[in-house]
Parts: sequence; structure tokens; C-alpha cells
Amino acid sequence: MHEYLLSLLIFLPLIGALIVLVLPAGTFYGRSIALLIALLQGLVFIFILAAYDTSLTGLQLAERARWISLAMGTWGEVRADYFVALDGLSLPLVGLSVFIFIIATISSWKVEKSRKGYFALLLVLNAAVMGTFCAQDFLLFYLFFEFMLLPMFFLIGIWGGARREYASIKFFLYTLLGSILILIVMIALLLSTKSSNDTGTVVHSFSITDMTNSANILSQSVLDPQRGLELFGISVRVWAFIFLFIGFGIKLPMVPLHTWLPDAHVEAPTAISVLLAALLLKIGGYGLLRITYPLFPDAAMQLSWLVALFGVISIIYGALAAMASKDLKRLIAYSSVSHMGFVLLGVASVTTEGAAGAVYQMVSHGVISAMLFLLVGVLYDRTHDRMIENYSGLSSKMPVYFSYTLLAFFASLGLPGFSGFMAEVMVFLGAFKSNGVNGLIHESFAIVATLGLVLGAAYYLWTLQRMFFGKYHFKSSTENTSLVDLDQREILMLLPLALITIAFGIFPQLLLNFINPFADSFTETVLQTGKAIQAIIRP
Amino acid sequence: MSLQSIYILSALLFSIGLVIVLVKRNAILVLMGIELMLNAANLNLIAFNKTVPASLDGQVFALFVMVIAVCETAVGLAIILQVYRHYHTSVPDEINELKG
Amino acid sequence: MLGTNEKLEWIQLSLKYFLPELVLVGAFLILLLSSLVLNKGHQKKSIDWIALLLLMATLMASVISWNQTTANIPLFSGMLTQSTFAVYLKLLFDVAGVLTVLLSWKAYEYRKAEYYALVTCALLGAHVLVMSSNLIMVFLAIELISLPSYLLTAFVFSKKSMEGALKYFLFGSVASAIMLYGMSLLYGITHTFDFTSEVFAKAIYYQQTPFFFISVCLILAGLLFKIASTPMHPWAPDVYEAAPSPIVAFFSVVPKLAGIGILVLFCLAIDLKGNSSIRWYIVLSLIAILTLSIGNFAALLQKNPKRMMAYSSIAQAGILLIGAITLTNQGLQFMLFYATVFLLANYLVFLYIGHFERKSIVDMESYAGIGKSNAASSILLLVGLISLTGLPPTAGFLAKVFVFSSLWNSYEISGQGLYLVVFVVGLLNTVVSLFFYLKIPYQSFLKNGSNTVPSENSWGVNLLGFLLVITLLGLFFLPSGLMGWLNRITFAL
Amino acid sequence: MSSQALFSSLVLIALLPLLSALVATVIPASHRWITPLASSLLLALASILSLLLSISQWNEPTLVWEKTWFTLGESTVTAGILLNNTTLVLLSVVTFISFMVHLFSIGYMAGDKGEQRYYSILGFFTFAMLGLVLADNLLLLFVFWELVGFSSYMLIGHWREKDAATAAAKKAFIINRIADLGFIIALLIIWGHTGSFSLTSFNFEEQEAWRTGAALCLLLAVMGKSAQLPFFNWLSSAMEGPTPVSALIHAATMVVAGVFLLIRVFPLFTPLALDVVVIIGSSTAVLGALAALHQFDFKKILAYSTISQLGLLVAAVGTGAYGVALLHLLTHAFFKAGLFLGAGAVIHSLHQAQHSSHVHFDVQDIRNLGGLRKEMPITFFCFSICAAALAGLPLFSGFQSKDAILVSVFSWSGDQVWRQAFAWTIVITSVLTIFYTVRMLWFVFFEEAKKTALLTIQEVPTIMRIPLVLLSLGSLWWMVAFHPLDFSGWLLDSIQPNQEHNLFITWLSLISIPTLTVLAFLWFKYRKKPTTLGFLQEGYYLDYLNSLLVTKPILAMSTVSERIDKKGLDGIIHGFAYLTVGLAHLLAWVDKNIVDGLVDASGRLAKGFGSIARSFSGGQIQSYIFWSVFALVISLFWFLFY
Amino acid sequence: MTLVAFLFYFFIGTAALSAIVLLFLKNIFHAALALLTCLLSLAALFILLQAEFLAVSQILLYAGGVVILIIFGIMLTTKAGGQAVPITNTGLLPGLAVGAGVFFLLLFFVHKSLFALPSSAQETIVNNNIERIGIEILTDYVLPFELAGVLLLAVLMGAATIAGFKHVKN
Repeated sequence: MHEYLLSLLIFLPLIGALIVLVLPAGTFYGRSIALLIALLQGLVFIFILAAYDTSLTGLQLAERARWISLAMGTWGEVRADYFVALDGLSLPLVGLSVFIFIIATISSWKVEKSRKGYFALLLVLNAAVMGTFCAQDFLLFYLFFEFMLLPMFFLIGIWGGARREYASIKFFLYTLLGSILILIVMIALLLSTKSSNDTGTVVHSFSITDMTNSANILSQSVLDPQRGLELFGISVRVWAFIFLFIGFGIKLPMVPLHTWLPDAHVEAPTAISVLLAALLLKIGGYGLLRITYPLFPDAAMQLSWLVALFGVISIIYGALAAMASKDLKRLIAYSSVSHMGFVLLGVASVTTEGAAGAVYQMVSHGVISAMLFLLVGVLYDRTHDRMIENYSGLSSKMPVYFSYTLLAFFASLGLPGFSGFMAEVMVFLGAFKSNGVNGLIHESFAIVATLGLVLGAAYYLWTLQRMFFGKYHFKSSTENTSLVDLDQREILMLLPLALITIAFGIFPQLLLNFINPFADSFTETVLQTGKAIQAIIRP
Repeated sequence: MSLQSIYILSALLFSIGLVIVLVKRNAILVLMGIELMLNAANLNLIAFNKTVPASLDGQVFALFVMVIAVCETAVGLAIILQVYRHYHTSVPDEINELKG
Repeated sequence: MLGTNEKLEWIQLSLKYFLPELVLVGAFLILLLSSLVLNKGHQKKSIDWIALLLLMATLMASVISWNQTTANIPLFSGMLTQSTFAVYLKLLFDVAGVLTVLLSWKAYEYRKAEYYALVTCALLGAHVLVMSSNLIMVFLAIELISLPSYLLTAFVFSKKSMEGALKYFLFGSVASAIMLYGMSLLYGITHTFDFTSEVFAKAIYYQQTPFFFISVCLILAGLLFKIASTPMHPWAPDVYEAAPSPIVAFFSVVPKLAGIGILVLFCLAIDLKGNSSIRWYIVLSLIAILTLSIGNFAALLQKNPKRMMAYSSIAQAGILLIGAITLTNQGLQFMLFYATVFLLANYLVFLYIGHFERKSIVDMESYAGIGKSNAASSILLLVGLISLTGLPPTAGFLAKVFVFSSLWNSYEISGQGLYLVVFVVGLLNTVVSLFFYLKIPYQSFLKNGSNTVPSENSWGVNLLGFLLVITLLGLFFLPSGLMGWLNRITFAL
Repeated sequence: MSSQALFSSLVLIALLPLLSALVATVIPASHRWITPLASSLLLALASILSLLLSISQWNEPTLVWEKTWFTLGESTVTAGILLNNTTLVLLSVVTFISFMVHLFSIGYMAGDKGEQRYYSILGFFTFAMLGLVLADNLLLLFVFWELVGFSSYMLIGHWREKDAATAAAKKAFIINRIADLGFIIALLIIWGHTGSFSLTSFNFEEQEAWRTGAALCLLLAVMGKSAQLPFFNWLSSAMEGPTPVSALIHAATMVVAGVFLLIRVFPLFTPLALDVVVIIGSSTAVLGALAALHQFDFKKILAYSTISQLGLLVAAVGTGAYGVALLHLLTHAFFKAGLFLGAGAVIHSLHQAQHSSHVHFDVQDIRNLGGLRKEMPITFFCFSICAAALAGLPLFSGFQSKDAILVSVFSWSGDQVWRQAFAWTIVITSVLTIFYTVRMLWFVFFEEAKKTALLTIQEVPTIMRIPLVLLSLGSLWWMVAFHPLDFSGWLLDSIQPNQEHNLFITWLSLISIPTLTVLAFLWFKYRKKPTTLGFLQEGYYLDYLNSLLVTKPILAMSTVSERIDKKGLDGIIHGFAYLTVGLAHLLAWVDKNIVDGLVDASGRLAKGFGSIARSFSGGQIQSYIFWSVFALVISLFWFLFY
Repeated sequence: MTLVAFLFYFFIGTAALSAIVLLFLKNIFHAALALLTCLLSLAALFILLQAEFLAVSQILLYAGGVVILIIFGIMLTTKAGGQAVPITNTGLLPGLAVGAGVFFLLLFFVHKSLFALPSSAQETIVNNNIERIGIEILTDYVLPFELAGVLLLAVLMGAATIAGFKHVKN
């Protein structure tokens, strides 16, 4: 049982998708099965938590099976494994995914249009997300990474809003561009590294663990630091880092590669927005922490300031753009851009605090943004209108709804007591400390980034004032009677999210228990390997 | 009797054939241009064969080229006839319903 | 110099290895005869079966010769060389032949026997082309493919079809005339047509002149015409739009792969194992990258699925060329892997394009909404398109990864920046290609169609489609089997 | 008392208000009458407990309890309680005043729609404030610091339908948030250089610049929370909230949190930073007093008075006499809360009277009031006591604490001229304080009744009188010391012993303050007409400045950034791509508007490129051949001649 | 100058001249005749180059086959009874430019290259070319020979199918 927990987690939804497809259309089975699968995953995750040992660093619950093994004559052997495992980075994100999928399924309960296809796609997406976070083999990771695109494309494109086609294609193209850049580096890495435990012939392994170890870089390969190949005056290793950075930066999304996000969010149905914001964006941060930094630590040390700079720009720019948004969902989408900027900043600092903060922010933003998008969905369900200016004085009409919105807004703007605050403080601490500890980024980055907090407060409070305070007024053709307060299903979705963000805000150790070992080893590996490689380049 | 003059003739024939193919507004004349190009090649083959007295490769190739030229003409004319039935013209320019 | 008797003995010996081609010739004759015998309405239906059985038999024969081939064997006085490379490509052609028959099932009934006979003839040409080691054979084999192709284009017997045939014919004839002229010039330099021979190699080693370069480029032009590669590609869209769908599938695979095959052999010959002072890889890289880019960008504008697929196949030729430019054992094996996947995916797509064409869904717009009425077909078609784009979890992805890894490897060895440029530009083209490959799924799933297409019983088509999809997925998850086969292939001349 | 029991009771005290908040939230609307009673009861309990605790623990050595909160790599962040005399003073003050305000609210808020919400947040505020007081490290302190800000936001905007109230709430929160950046940056500096958030030891290892930086950043936070220059305009707007809230939050407790923070982290401050503290504090004090003199809104006078008094507190800390600051904090808490509640009583009564008589005017405008000493004698009496304390009349607590401030300021100034200048501003502030206090008293209670004459005004109900009386009792001299002229009584000696005395100053004030008070009465009695200066009345136009320098630029930037996003950003990528492909496409591009989207861009780009690729696909076979051959010939030429 | 040499250059001249004339003729029948002249001149050149069998084939296949086919084609695609439509040119200048470019390319490098063209043709010792060609075709070239047969069969059948299709809808 124990050994197959992760596979179970990944393949349960695929089985579910098959069942949904086989069952006759037009019944309500689809959503029940989707929910059942999501709950079962929850159960599996509890077992995973029980089996996971927080005192250990490194990968746990590993499953490894040979997948592709090709003898390539002069090249040696190319090998890809079905290799899934968890560490302090994956586990929180997997947990978040399991949780968010339950919420998203409940939130999709009232989907009317071709229900069967919808839930089948949702389940496929589920499997892909789980796989992405669990995979420790680059090819497997890439497989799941790409596998998310199509379900998402259709979920936005078929069940989305008025400009859904435009948004879905934009989403797809942007993400594909990113993934191609990643693919380029993946091929480069495959041929430039070998497996640690090969005997005789060279084994080119896709294993990320093997690729991380700088001893595995083949001499005279393109990525060999000693060979020092350059293109247009920039080292090929730095190019590889930049490609990965852009690739994951698009997903994150980082300004100026973010323009797909507001459109995708505005057009996507509620549950899909939730998944997009809560999970899919996290893959960008995950990739930075799992792949970009550990694999190219030397380039990372050279360019961390750039990463931090983009982080700070994202924070400020996202917040400013949010302030000018007239559509509530667009506002929240931009706030996501702003908040994910903290992840960049945290990663760029390469300190324990920063790395832990980045992971913490990912989980926290996952929960909070899910809440925010659900809340927008609640309003949109009732009135089919998301324009801020059309509402006023909602707090008297929908007091419970107002309370949850208030909570979500304040959680998002970083009020202490909510998880977002903890994450942001850790990121700031790391970013500030970095100059003194490893000299990667200057203190001013952290100081400028704090402006994001003020701007965040500004646009959220302004929104509150415009939409919820004042005399009740709703400017629309729809009947005002449709504005009823939250029903039980909606509270069932929102309450757990609220409780979690508070719990993580007050008891950060709940999460840090898992993250700390990872953050430590991440910092240590990147700094040590980076210095070692730089010493080779500049003897 | 210099082979170079043969070579120059062949180049001339080839070029003229090409020009005919490019500029003449008549499918059958285009076909003639193609024949001219093939003959230019044949001339080369036979002439160069003179430098390798022991073998007849060039001549044999030229023979096959002739056979294929006949085949091409047959196919070409069959198609041109059908096109003419449809379009009532054999001006290639005017046969342009297929375009991007 | 061999005597006449020895030569005759050689011919006898050669026949043993010539089994698939003999079967093809036999098939050709049987089909010709059956067109005379089976000309009544109800008898015509049996022609599909006859063609299928005959082409299956060819496939069998090719499998047999795959099993008995290990090293290169010269046949027919050195006219041909039987090699693992050639036999593998022949296997692909035969599979394509069988699929062509399946795609043509119950369609294009007029003169069906002649139709199949011409397909068989073109297949024979492809078989011979990849075995050729003599320029005479190259020319003849190309004509064996081309002339039946011109005729097959006309087999819709419509106005457009005739126009397509004329265009194909004129373009093709000019291309082959140019190639022939190039061969005649090369003969002047080398005094031999056998491009695998020592004499040839020695002659060109001392003749690395612009003159030699011109003659080779003229020959390449003819080959690129077969591959539908820049600059000899403009015929493709018109012809693809005009020809019957199964034949378009055939065109986009068999002549293309045969052309690539002979291109590789010819390039290996002129490259002199890397000793050539002319750097052919530059020429090939430029052709490849231009082909890929032009194909992809032009495809964006197309409104007809077949035209779009024409540009797609031009772009795919670019990727195949990228696989070929390294001219290393590994790179060529991966190129063959790509070719295999390309074949399957392309037939899958044309299966459905043809299928929908018969329901008079011709334009891109008319695909709107059929994702609902014909869900299974649309999903299977989607997988095919995804595989052509090169996204996981289809074999197209793995194939693309392999091809580009070999390119990377060449870069690693040589440090040539051009390779890296080709590498990056080539992969980024994937993004562009996605844009048009998604056009059909976009219409069928995301748009609401006004015309409701009846979801008639199409289980036969879907079964075939499903099998192809399974193969495409299977090759992604378990590529080892196919790669094991490909590893047997060597690329010595 | 054992340490564990002590800890438990401290936690209990902090949690009682939270319990009150919970109770207020969960009680169903049908039983809402329970809420005020239950909340007041819980607060009374907390208040009694803390008083008892303070008495028992007074002058005991400092106690610290800490538990690991979370770990970050090798560093550990603790959460815990720091207990010393300062804590005890604040603990008692907060719980007591909060209790008073709860009591008062029973009457004041009766019948309000959001009554339960009101109590719930009031409870939450008290909890957060207690947390702030008890916290043993800077991070935890910051957590509660923000939470009190949040409660303040909710309470200022309690009347949600009033646009001015919600705008004031937003303004308060955002201005505080801006100032809090200072807090965060200080946290970063302290963590980055000392590796801990400790409140007591600051091990900067000779990096004095960073130390000063951290101190100044903290000062920034204090300036926000304690409404110092230039952030003080939020406090006057905050008067839009219910008056008891103003008493509790914007007079007695939350705004002094800044001063409390200064006292807590006093060791951090370098001499340079302390000088800055005095400058900020004394400027605020005098400017606030001046503004108070020119207000007509009852509550705004009190608000500017609070600002001015907070300035005194800050300045006192800056002189090094943090004990004196704590002393004045205590006295100020009582008399200012008393004043606010008195004002609340007046407003409440007038509202009630307006309800029955249907005469409507602005009851907060002192020009409309007058002569209330007859209708509301108890309120008048209590209000006068508190006002006397504010003015610093002898026998009232204000005299002693202000005396202490003056003494410490003059001892700080020594011979340095610029320091003496600032010391004199404090003196001027004291004088101005007398004047605005008298002005307020005069207008509200003494002058003949104007519009109020139309109303039948009744004294407030008993439940509201109790807090007034208790608070006015707390404004008498015995709060400080049993000797009415000596400030170093039981409190100051326990906080910061051996404070210097200056009999000259004490005597001078003893004589001058009553004299000035009388003069002020005379002045107001015989003045021609009420005058005011616009810029003083409007709080030095800080709101305009704010909008001009902060709000407008930010909004402009946000509009710009959104426009960049919608048009420019993709347009740049787009245009860049275009340039690389060729000028020809630019022409096609200019035709259409640059719309959002890389997709559009790449699509159009591709179309441009595609049309070139396609230009020889016009359907004419000879042009196909021509282009192919042409390309062949051109590339041959290129290869051979280039 | 011997007679052979004279004939050699004479036929080169006629071939070149007829080709050039072909380029400028407006009448398609005249063009066909010019082509015939050119092909026959080439046949004569083949004889002078000692490729007698090829010369015969040239006359039979080209003059007798191709040109006849072409003339049939001309007659079938020209409106019956009417005057032949004059042939016009399209894009003459670019076409000529490309042609000139090709011609230049083909000539320019001949002198530069080490192209082993002997200044005069060697007298072939073998006299019986025709017999040798026969033997070679049935030994070395048996495969292309047979394939050419298959191709001819396919093309005849296919061309007949296409040309014979009558069911034309307008």
C-alpha cells in the first residue's frame, strides 16, 4: 500500500475520467464520481502524511520503475524512469492540489453544459497536476506539464465566457512557448549529464536528482562549465538558465509575460479560475525551485538580481494594474501577478527564509486566491455581472458574503493572522538578508517590494468601499431579487479555505515542518554547487 | 571538334528551355520547353561519355531519358486535354482556381 | 570487369533480395488485369479486397527481407543496394500502402483498379528509390513515383483535380529536368553514375569546385521537389487540395520519405565522411529551417484543411531534414523514428479529413460543432494533430525530442553556432505550428456549428483511427521496441 | 503566584475580550440584547483580573515566557509574553478603559443595526491591543499592531452606509499601512543583523548606521499609528466612527501603541534617532494644538488635542524620559477617554432630543451648542474635571504628568539652542492646550444656548454616567502620586526611577496655568466673533497634499500600467518582432489598432510573413516555377559569390 | 577544317538557332517545326559523337513520337477551323533574367574549374556500339530496362484512363 500511494494519487483521477466517459451522458453520475475521486485522493493524502517523515531531508515515498531505456550506440544509453517522490517542496503543493480539487469539484456542481466532458477533463487535469508535483524525472515532469495544457484549453474554451476562445488560445500559446523553452533546456541537459550510478557505458538519465549533481556533467559537453561555450557572448549555461526562467516565468506569471493571465481568468468558469490561480500558477514557482535554480546554480548566482528585479516589478506592476481594473475578476487576476512576484523574490534570495517563504507563499496564495475566485463566482452566478462600478452597498444585502469577502481581501492584502502575511514576511526576511549572507540581491529589492503591501491594501480597500459600503445599489437589467446570500454549498467551499488560511497564519510551523528541510537543502545545494562551478569557470 | 562547344550548346538549350517554361502562355509550348531541357541533358550525357571510352553509361542513361520523355509527354498531353475540356484553354495562367 | 555470365548470375542472386518489389510488380499486373475482368458494378467492390491483400503480401515480403538483411548487399550489378536503412523505409512505404487502401475503402469507385495500380507503381518507385546507388536508378525511380502521382491527382476527375494534376505535372517535369541536367554535369565530373563507388568519391574529392557545387544543387533541387521542401514546395498546396484524400496522405508520406531516404544517401556520398571541403550541413540547415518556417507560417493562413496539411507536411519535411543534417548514425535513426510517427499521425489526420470530406465538410468553418455530433472522431483526430504538433503524450513529442537531441549532439561535438540556431528556431516553430494544428479542434469543439452533421455509423473509420492512436500513444510510452529495431540500422553507403 | 499560573491568567485576560467577540458573533439576532451585557461582563472580569494582577505583580522582576512559534532553517522565532511594570500599566489601562467604553456603549449604541458586530470588533480590538501589550518580540508585536489597525478600520467604518465613515476608515488603514512599511523594514533590518526579533537586546555588532536606520523605520511606524506629523490627518477623519470608539481607540489605547512601542524598544534608539523623535513629537504637539484651536467640530477638537498630546508623549520618549511618557500616557488615557465619552454623552443626548423634537442640525458643531451645563450637570461636571486635567490645572493628574514632561524636556535641552527651541514649543503647546480646552468648554457648556435651546435635553442614562464618573475620578492627582505637586509617585519611580526634579518649573506652572485659564475664560467671554484660519481648520491641508503627492500619482501610475498592459506591452513585443521581420509589415500594422494580445500580434505577424510566403501561391503554376527557380538561382549565386 | 568538323559546327549552329527561334515564334505550329529541327540537329550531332543508336532512337522517339504527340495535342486544343491562337509571353523580362542567370552560372565556372574536358574528343576504338548497348541493357541495365517497361505500361494505362474520361459536367 505504502509504496504505491503516489501512483494511486496520480492514477485515481485517470480511472475516474474513464468511468465518467463510459457512463451514459446526461446523468448526474459524473460530478458524483469526480467528487468521490477527489475525496478518495484526500484519504490517500492522509495516508501520505502519515507515512511522511518530516525529520528527513530529501525525497521520500519514492516509486521508481524503468520506463524508457534506449541503447544509443555511441551516445551510451538514454534512460527515463517513472520516478515519483515527495519532498518538502512537493508535499505541501500536493496537499494543496488535493484540497483545491475537492473544492473545485464542489464549485462545479452546477455546471450544466456537457457535464460529462467537463468532469472527465477536470479529472484528467487533476491527474496531470498531481503528476507534475510528484515527478522527479524530467521527462515525466514534462509529460504531465504539457498534459495540463489541453484539458485547460478546452475547459476555458468550451465552458468559458464571451471571449473564451481568444483567452484559451492565448493561454495555450503562451504556455506552450514557455514549455518549448523548457524542452530546449531539457534536451540540452539530457545529453550533457550522466547518471550517477552507471557502469561502463554512459547513461543519460532524465532523473532530476542526477542532473542536479554537478559531478554528473559530462566533460566536453555543451553545458560543461570548463568548456565554457558561448553564444552571442553569453555562456550557454546562462542561456539555459534564462530559457528555464522565462519558461517558468510565463507560467508563474511574471511581468511582462503575464498578459495571458487576466484574459484567461476573466473568461474561465469559476472552478477553472480557481484551479488556474491556485495550482497552475504554482508550477512556475515549483519549476524555479525544483529545476531552474538547482540545475544551473552558477548562472543563478549570476542572475539572481534579475530574477529579484522581475519579482519586484511583478509585485508593484501587478498591484498597480489591479488598482485600475474595473472588472472584479481581472482585479484578482492582477493581484495574483503581484503575489506571485513574492515567489520570485523569495527564490532569488537563495536563503532559507526566502525559499521557505516562496513555498509558503505558493500554498498561501493557492488557498486565498481560490477563495477570492470562488467569491467572484458567487456574485457572477447571481447577477452575471462583475463590474465593480455596478455595485454598491452589498454588505447590507449579503452580510455573510460580505464577511467572507472581507476575510479573503484582508488575507490577501497580508493582514497578520492569515497565511499570506507569514509568507510575505519570510520572503522579505530572506530577500533582505541575502546581501549579507550570500551577496546575491541587494537589500533595496526587499525594501521596494514592501510597497506592494500598501498598494495591495489600497486596491482591496477601495474595492470594498466601492462595492460593499454605502447605500445598496445595483445597476443592471437583472432583477435585484436574485441577490441572495450564500447558500450552504457555497459556505461548505469557503469555510474550509478560510479556516486553513487562518490556521497557516497563526501556526506556520504546521507547514514549515515540511518546508524547512527542503529550504535548507535547497539553499545549501545552490550556494555550494554554484560556488564550485563558478570556481571552475573562473579559476 | 571541341566538346566544350557541345557543352555550351547544351547550356544554351537548357536555358532556352527554362525560359520557355517560364514565359510561354501555352501549356503545350511549356511541354516543348521541358523537352528542350531534357535534350540538353542528353547532349551532355552523350558528350561526356566520349571521355570514358570504356563505358557506355552515358548513352544508356540518355536512352532511358528518351523513353521517359515519351512517357511524360503522354501523361502531359492526357492531362492537358482534360484540362482543356474543363477550362477551354491551355494557358496555364488562366488555370488558377486552386490558390491559397 | 565482370563477364556477361557473372553478370547474369548476379541478377539471379539479386532476385532473392528483390522479393517485395517483385510482389509489387505482380500486384501491379494483377490489378491491371482485374480492371479488365472485374468491371461490373458488384464486382468492383472486390477490388478493394484484392488491393488490400496484395499490399499486405508486399508488407509481408518486406518483413521477410527485413529479417534477412543485416549488411549492405549490392544488387543488379550495383544498380541497387539492399541495406537495413532501405528495408526499413520500404516497410514504412508498405504500411503506408496498406493504409492508403484502407483510407480509399468504398470511395473513389471510378476506375478503382487503375487507381490501385498506379498506387502500386508509385510504391514500386519508392522502393527502388531508397535502394538506389546509381543515378540512373534514382532518375528512373523518381519518375516511377512522379508519373503515377500526376495521374493519381486527376483521379477525382473534377475540374480542380485536373488543374492540380496539370500543375503537379508541369512543376514536376521541370524539377526532374533540372535534376537530370545536374546529373549530366555530375557525370562529366565523375565519369560514373554509381555514387557509392570509389571512383565517384575520388573524383569529387579532387573536384570540390563551384561547378561541382552547381551540379549537386541542381540534383538536390529535384530531390527537394519530391520532399516538397523549400524552394521546391509551391506545388504542394494546390495538389493536395485537388487530389483524393487517401492519395494526399500517400503523397505527404511516401514520396517524401523516399526523397529523404535518397537525399540522405546522396548526401552521405558527397559529404565524403566529413572530408568534403564544401560544408553541406550549412546548405541543408538553411533549407531545413526555411522549409520549417515557411511551412508553418504559410499554414496559418489556410482555410482548407487539406491545404493546411500541405503546408504542415512541408514543415514536417523541415523537421525530417533537421534530423538528416547531422548525417550521424544516431541522428538518422532518430529521423527514421520521426518518419514512422509522422507517417502514422499523418494518415490518422487524413483518415478523418477524408471521412469528413465525404460528409461534405470541406472548409475549416464547416468543422464547427462536430465535436459534439462526432465526438469520437473529433477526439481521435485531435490526438493525431497533437502528435503532429509534437506534444506529449504522443509519440510525436518523443520523436521531436529525439531529432533535436541528435542536433544538440552535433552541436556538442562541433560547437557550430548554426546548429544551435537551428535548434532553437526549430523548436520555437512548434508554437507557431500549434496555432494552425489547433484550428480544426478549435472549430469542432469550441465553436457551435449551425449545420448538424449526422453522426452516422462510422465505426470502421473510428476503429482504424483508434488503432493508429493507440500506436501513437504506445510509441510514446514504450519507444524501446521501435528504437531497438532502428538500432539495427546502419548508414554506411 | 506561580509562574505558570501567572502566565495562564495573563493569557486568560487577553482571551476574555476575544471570548466577548465570539459571544457577540454567535448570539442569534433574536437575543441580541444579551450581547452588550455579556461583553461588558467579560470585560469587567478582565479589567478586575488585570488590576489584581497588577497590584500583586507590581515591582516584581521582569518575567518572560516564550515558546517556539516557528523555525526557519536554523533560526527560531518565538512567541511569548513579556511582563514588567510597563506591561502591567498598559494591561490595566486597556482593560479598564475598554470596560468603561463597553459600559458606555450599552447606552450609546442601543438600537444600532450593527450592534453585535460593534461589540464583536470592540472585543477583538481589546484582544489585539492586549496582545500588542503582552508580546515579547517584535514580530508578534507587529502582528497585533496590524490587527489593532484592522479593528480600527472596522470600527471607524462601522456605519457602512455613511460614505464619509467608510472613506475615513480606508484612509486610516492605508496611511497606517504606509507607515507600517517602516515597521516591516525595521523588522528586516533587525532580523538581518541580529538574527532575532528580541525586544530587549539589539546586538548590532558596531553597525550603528543600520541601528539608526532600524530605529528611524520604527519611528515611521510610530508616526503612523500615533498620528504624528505628517500622518496625523487620518485621526481627525477617524472621528466619523462612533464616539465610544474614538474614546477607546483614537484617544486612550491604540494611538498610544506607538508610544508604547517606543518605550519597549527604547534601547534600540541611538542619540541621533532620539533627537529625531523629539523633533517629530514637539512639532506635532504644537501643530496639533494650533489646529485644535481652530476646529468647530466637537470631536475634531478632541482629535487634534489627542494629536497634540501624542506629540508630547513622543517628544518625552525622545528626551530619554520614557517613564515620564508612560506616566502621561496613563493620565492622558483617563482624561481623554473621559472627554470623549463626555462628548459622546452630549452628542447622544442631543440626538435623542432631536428625535423627539424633529429639529435637525449638526450636533457636533460647537457653534450650535451652548449652555449645556444646566441640562447635563453630571456630564458637565465630569467633563470639566477631565478638561482641567487636559489643561494641566493643579490637583489634576495632567498637571503632574505635564510638569514631568516639561522638566525632562528642559533637562534634555541643556545649553543647546536648537534643543531649547524645541523645549519652548512644548511650553507653547501647553499654553495653547489651555486655550483650546477653555474654548471648547466655553462653547459647549457656558455660552448661552443657541440652537440647543429649541430642544428639551435630558441627562444621559445611568449606565452611561458610571464611566464618566469613574474616568473623571481617574483624572485626579492621586493617579500619579499622593502629593499633588510631585510627579514621581508610585508609578514613575517603578518605571524609571531617579527622575530629575525642577522646582522652578513646577512652581512656575502652578502659578501660570490657573492664571492662563482664567485669562482664557475672559478672552472667550469678551471676544468679538469666532475666528478661524482655513489651513488650520483643515488640518494644514494634509488631505490635499496627500491626494496630490500620493493618491493621484498612484492612481495615475495604475492607469498607465493598465494601459501598458492592454496596449503597450504586447504592442512592444509585437512591434519588436515586426521590426525584425521587415518594414513592409509595419504598414499593414498601422492600419489596424494595436490591440491587446500576443496572439493577435503573433497571428498578424504570421499573416504578414505568410503572405510573403504565399505571394507566389497565386494559383499560377508558371509563377510557382519561376519563384522556385529564382530562389534556386539566387541561392546559388549567394553561395558561390558570397 | 574537315567535313566532319564543318558538319559538327553546322549542326550546333542549327540546333542553337532553332532553339532561339523557338523562343520567339508566335505560331504554335511553327514552334513545333522549330523543335523538330532542333531535335533532328541533335540527332545528327549524336552521330558525330559516335552514338549512332541514340541518334536513331532520337529520330524515332522524339521526332516520331514526341513531336507527333505534341502536334496531336496542338490540334486537339486549338479551336477547330479557327486560326491558331498566337502565343504570348508572361513575365518575359524576369524569365529571361533567370534564364540568363542560369546560362551564366553554367558557363562561368567551366573555365575556372578543373573540369576535365579534353579539348577534342577521343576517337572511340569500339566500333560496334549498338551491340554493346544491347548487351549492357540486358545485363547491367536489365533492372532499369524492366522498370521502364512497367512505367510505360502504367503511364499508357493511366493516360488512357485520364484522357478517356468523358463524363464532364460544366
